[in-house]
Amino acid sequence: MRFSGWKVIKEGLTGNRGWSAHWRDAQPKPEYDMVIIGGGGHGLSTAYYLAKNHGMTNIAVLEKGYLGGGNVGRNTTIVRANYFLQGNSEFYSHSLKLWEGLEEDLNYNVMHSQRGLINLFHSDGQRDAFARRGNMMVNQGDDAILLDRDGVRKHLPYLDFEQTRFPIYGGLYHPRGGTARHDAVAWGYARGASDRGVDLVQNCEVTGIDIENGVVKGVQTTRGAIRAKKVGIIVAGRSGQVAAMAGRRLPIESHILQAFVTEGLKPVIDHVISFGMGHFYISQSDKGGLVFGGDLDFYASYAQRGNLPMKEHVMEAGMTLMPMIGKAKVLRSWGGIMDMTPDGSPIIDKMEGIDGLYIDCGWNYGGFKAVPASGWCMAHLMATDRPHEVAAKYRLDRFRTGIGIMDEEGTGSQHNLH
Amino acid sequence: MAELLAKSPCEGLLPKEVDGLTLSEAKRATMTSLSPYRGQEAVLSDVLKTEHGMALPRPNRSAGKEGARAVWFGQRQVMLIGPDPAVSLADHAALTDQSDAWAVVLLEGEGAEDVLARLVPLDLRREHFKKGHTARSQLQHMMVSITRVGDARFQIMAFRSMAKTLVHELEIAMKGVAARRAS
Amino acid sequence: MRIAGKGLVDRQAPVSFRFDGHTYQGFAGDTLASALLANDIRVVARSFKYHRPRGVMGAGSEEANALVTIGSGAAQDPNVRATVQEIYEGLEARPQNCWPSLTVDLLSVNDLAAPFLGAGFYYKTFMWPRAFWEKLYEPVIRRSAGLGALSHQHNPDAYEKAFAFCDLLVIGGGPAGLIAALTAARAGADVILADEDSLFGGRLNGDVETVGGMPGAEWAQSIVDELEAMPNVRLMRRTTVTGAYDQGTYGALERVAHHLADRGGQPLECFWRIVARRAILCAGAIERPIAFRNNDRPGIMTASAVRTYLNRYGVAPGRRITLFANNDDAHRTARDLVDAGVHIAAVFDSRRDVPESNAYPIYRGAEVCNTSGRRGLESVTFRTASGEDKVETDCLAVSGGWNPSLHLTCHMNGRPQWSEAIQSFVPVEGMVPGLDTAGACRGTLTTHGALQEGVAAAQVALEALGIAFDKIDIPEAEDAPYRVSPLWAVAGKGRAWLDFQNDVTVKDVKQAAKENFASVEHMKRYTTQGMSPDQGKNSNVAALAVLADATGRGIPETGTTTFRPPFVPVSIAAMGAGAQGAGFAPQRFTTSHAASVERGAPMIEAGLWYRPSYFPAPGETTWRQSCDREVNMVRNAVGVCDVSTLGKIDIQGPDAGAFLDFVYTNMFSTLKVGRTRYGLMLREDGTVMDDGTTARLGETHFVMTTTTAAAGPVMRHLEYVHQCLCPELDVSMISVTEQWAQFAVAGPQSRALLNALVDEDINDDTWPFMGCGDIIIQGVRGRLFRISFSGEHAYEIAVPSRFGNGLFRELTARAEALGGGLYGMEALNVLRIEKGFITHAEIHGRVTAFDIGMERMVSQKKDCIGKTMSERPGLNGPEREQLVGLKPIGPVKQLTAGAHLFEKGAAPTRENAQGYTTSVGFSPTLDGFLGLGFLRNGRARHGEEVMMVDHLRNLTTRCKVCDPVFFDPEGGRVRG
Amino acid sequence: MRLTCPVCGERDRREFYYMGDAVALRRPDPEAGDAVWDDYLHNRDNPAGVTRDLWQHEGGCGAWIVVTRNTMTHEVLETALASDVKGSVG
Repeated sequence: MRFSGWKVIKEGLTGNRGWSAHWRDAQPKPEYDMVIIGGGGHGLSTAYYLAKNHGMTNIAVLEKGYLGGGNVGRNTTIVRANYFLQGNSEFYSHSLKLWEGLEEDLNYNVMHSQRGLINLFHSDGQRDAFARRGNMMVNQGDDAILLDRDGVRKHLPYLDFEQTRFPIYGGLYHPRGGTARHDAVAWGYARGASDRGVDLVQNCEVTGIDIENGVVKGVQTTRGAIRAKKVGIIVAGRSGQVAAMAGRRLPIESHILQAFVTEGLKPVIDHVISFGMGHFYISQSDKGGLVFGGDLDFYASYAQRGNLPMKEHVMEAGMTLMPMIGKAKVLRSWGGIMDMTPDGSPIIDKMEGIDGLYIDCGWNYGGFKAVPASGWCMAHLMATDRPHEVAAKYRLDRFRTGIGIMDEEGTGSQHNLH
Repeated sequence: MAELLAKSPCEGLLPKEVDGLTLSEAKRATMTSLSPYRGQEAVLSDVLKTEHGMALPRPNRSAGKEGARAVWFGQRQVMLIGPDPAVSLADHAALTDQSDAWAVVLLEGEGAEDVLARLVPLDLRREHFKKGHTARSQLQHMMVSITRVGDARFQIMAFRSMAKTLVHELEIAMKGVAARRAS
Repeated sequence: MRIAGKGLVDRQAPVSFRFDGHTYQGFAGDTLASALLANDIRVVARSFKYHRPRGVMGAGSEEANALVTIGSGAAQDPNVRATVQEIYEGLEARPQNCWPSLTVDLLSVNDLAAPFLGAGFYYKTFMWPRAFWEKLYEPVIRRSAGLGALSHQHNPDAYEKAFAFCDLLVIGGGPAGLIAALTAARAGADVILADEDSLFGGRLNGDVETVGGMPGAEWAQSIVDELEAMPNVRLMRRTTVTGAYDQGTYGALERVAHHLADRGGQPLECFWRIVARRAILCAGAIERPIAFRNNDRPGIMTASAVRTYLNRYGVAPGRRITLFANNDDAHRTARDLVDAGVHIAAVFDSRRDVPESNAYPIYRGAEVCNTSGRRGLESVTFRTASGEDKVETDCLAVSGGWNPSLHLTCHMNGRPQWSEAIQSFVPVEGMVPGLDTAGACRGTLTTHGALQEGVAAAQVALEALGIAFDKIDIPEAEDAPYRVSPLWAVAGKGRAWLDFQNDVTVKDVKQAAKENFASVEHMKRYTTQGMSPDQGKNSNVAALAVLADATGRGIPETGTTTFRPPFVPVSIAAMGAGAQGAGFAPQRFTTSHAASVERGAPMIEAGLWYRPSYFPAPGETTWRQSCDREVNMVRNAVGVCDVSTLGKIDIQGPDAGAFLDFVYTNMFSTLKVGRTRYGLMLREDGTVMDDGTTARLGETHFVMTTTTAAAGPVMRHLEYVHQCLCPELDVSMISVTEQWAQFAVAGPQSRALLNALVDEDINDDTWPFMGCGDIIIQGVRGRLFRISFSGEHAYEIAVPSRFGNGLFRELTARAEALGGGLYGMEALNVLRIEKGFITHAEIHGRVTAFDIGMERMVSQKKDCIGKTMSERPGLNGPEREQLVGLKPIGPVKQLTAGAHLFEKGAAPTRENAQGYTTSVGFSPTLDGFLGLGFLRNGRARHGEEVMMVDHLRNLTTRCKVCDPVFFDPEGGRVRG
Repeated sequence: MRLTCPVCGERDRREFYYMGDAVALRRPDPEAGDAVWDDYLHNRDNPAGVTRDLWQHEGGCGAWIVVTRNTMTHEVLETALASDVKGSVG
């Protein structure tokens, strides 16, 4: 069924009786060409692009819970392409381009809103670092504008320019940055994949990966064994456990990242804004809630919930930067599980030594905006056995060799510092 | 030749008095950090006893009294406050002069615990944190040493460079407590 | 309408307040909701999506409809529940989400368009043309969405945070909570009892039933009196426990002064972090509505709310009241109203087996299936076996049963279980360690049961705490069975609301199920049910039941509902209290701060520190003029600069040398006493962590210097290496950053300056380059280091911090007398760039010793932190970007930091990027811009021309690659 | 969240710095080879369950602590001074 304004009007006039399921709930078949473990944003987009770009439709996405129930459904919805290291720059640039055509491609309104992102800086040193970043963005063909203090004031007059602890020197403005409606991204890809013949299997947990003589044969699940020639592990938050089924340890530590949303408010924040002196970033959803987040809770955890010190820190940062949000009331907070890698950059690679096994993981904070390109590149890798050119640097062995480490934060091999 | 003028960490900031709660700067004293060498704790304690009248305090405790106090200050660290350290201490511990490193303030009065409860994540209830008890902790975002030196009297130490913030935070909390009492 | 003789409000204390531009009267003890109802105000708000008129629905913090804005100006407070806001003299409340007014809201046109605005409609449209999303569709959606508005001004109010500790935290002060607190308090436990209401007692204040022979409210007051007199009890009124966290930590929001006309210096709110060894949740239960067509009209309220308004506030919310219920409990509302002389037009009960009454007509097996009334309820249509009929009424009290307020038990991922008996979810034991439940929140819906469980839970807690207790008598109380028969949604056409706030109807849930949003999480996300300010407190269970029905499953198989903190919305200002303005982080001031400010120096942040940027001299109008002068001063005479912010760490012990050998790449055990050496420190991954000089003051005594930024991390790192990797070493570390005020005295005249200041003769023999030691400065014992960050003959002189101010002023005067003076961060930066010295602009966490040309400093004679990993192939070799110097050679003379480097003639694209600039400055010494940067294989490319491109600042500069040491490469000046 | 510092007793999480898996205590020999070092510095068991990790009571006594903890429930099972643990594993 094609969605459109006309369709909405027609259905509205006829009692909304004509709408049908957005995707098909499939029963698992005993064999597929490929199995994707994980029905989150990345798994669904991988399935979608396998079908769309590579014509592969005899594939299944196995999800232990419900589709889109992981980090794609619990994040602060920011979409941007503002990286500065080779490897990341081209990848996120590609992703942003896919975002820009996503609604038409999926025929699903994911409410991608290019409202502009402003990263604030608070010292000359930070300005120089952001200049380097912005220049790389332009090198890559993306957009970046360096704002001075007055430039920031024009966009964000409500910030505290006088009393705040770390005065605002300026900001790096990325007009094409913005937000999207996170759940809709998962649903749109699910619908697109399902329409192209992909089996989406919910409530199907993978319990084992069958490997014989270094070759993948399929997976064991709570709904029986499924044979497959190729298996993709795309389970951010649980990557370590699933990789362990194949006998592998990953360069990943799992951490909680909390996010917050307030009650609905009339429009007050029109951009995505990030603070440079303590992790704090904020935007306002179309429903009116202020959506914001901060840093990790910093201890390894799978609990999907955080503790008070980080909540307080995030709100303290908000109060020093933009004290006008003081009377906004936090309605809900939640925690996502982040795959934290030693350099803060992700992994899209074959699992060395096991034919037919692929992994897409280690998205740190950056997973949501990567959903389109991650699926695009993982699909390319699984279909062709060659890395896609914009993801060629996301190798698993880079930590061992030291070649192509992409440490944007410059904090080194401590997983939780990225 | 003129002598260099000395300035105390809280000069111009203290004292403060809010509704019976007082905040004042402690009298300047020599402060020496003692870090016992491996296996020297017992001997160091004896020397400290002989030379300065108090044994080495256990973790989270202070020893001595106003004018000559040894305050446990962290892992294998004790701060001797008051006397110039006896030379013989140096045979058993690394000695480091810290006389100028800390702003030392005294918070006193009924409700002092309530003031600190606004700033410090410690259980300072009187029956849990008694006279002579000490703790390393945080006051807002500052690392501090807090010692109960009297029934309603606390010694609070923070980095010298943070004296202004320390006083400011304590003053706000004192006013907050006073306002609650008045209502 | 007020009812004479009823209620706990103080009729002797009238209070006037304003709502929607009109002045009204209420009484002390009223909430805004009760006072509005007393004044017969029915419409108080507009709904979120359809802008339907809405009235007060409940009487608690879960209120879904009556949200208003309090106050005006910067302090305006949106989305305040009228049911929680106590009135005070001069209170100003305004309706929100309506334009131009509450009664005439143009956006109520949305209500007519409802067929097109069903669940998820926006996912299916607004996609074409693409550019219209940001320009047209989204702004329109945003403007019509949202509820109240922020003021757009800085928060003007004071907020506070605090910590509290106790043996037992009792959450909720109804019958269960009061008696639990009493039991524990009498046993001597330290007890905190928190309740979100201004009055303890919970439902007892809204009911007429007696406890121990007294009216419930009186009994509650008697317990409060006893508790208040006990030193081991802290009663926290107006305090909502908002979250349960690990190891017995609870968050709680105290609304300190929202009810006061004059706050008297008190904060508006205080956010508490309560640490409790045990806790008991006694949060009661929330009555749920029933979904039926047009069940959202003003005048339709929960049955318990109607009872509360009557019994607690002496207000009848209508003159002709009807009741619709599926349980016995709700019939008490009709009984109380009749007793108070209010007319009951009819009682509808969906069951057949219903309590009798002679006072009003009861319809058994009846369902309300529609309502009418433009701005408030005028009549209801009901359906019985004999057909439909209509009754005129201005208030319909509805009860679909009770949902236990078990939210806190779910805050640690716990899932509640379904109870057939009460047709709702009840908590599972142990979902939050140390937290027990008692009373209605665990599904026990009688006062007697609540009291019994309160005592039992307290006793469990006391046993766990090891506190002995005496038997406590449980007072007699109401113990009528709670009989309920499920009724979630009345069948029929039209819209029946589940989530009132978000305008989610039964149809929406069914529609979602049809579109395959059949898991409860999908349904919620698709319809937005449960995401409104009440967090689904009024709608979750019913929506789940409707979904179960739509998908042909039972409720327990369909899923459970979960809750995340906070239990009630918490203002950002409360949880972020103290941080507004400068409070976000401590400020660190050097001892020379006042003197620098007196000189007019702009102070800039360096981490938490403040340092002078430059010292403007008379006649100078730009920072560059000052900077150039200061650089020249150091090169030609003498400059003074406060360097106290650099980290200084005292390292002592027999193994101090061995320890330093392990943390630095180069050797320190071989350093002579009285000498200083530059050291390079790596992280274990082989990248550079920090650099600095370390002086050996004695055989077993070193002082390490770190950069300002790395002082904390390096201290932590040293402790890590010692405690975790080599605890066998006898060494100890302590920061002495604060102990010493340290000043650089740099320039050809530096020795002359110092010789005039100190008694000792400073010459190349007594103080050779990199020499160090104690020195007496005007009677003060200090330290002198002959080290240089400017490339000039220079010293750093340190005194105990109390003398810092004095010495700084002394040095300033003496430097000025010698034709020199103070220099700030700008000049310091130029001086070090001229010499190619690195800072964290260069060692930014991604560079190796190889990259900065210091690989030879990694001693091959020993192991050290980072050595092994620094030898990885990817961290060495021609592919690496290496530190170089850059000089402009074309017509464009300017350099900028953060620009990228390209081969001559190459297009400035990512693929062609070969490096970047890190630090630049104008060198008055060499009369031109100098830059430091990293260039691929840069050391092999000295002399090559490259192009520096700064897209952001629209600058392209031809540069020559050179050695990073621009000035005095032989280093003659520093030794001279 | 609260942790028991072996020196100071139970304290709020905000006083502690977190580093990562306590595997850090078992630093390999410099000649152990790149696979061993890669494992030491990068690869993690990352259990969804009981784990041992390294914290520092930075806002307190400064001690580094090995905490045995459950990553699913945040239950703290045991804490010990890192120097003692290191001493016992050599």
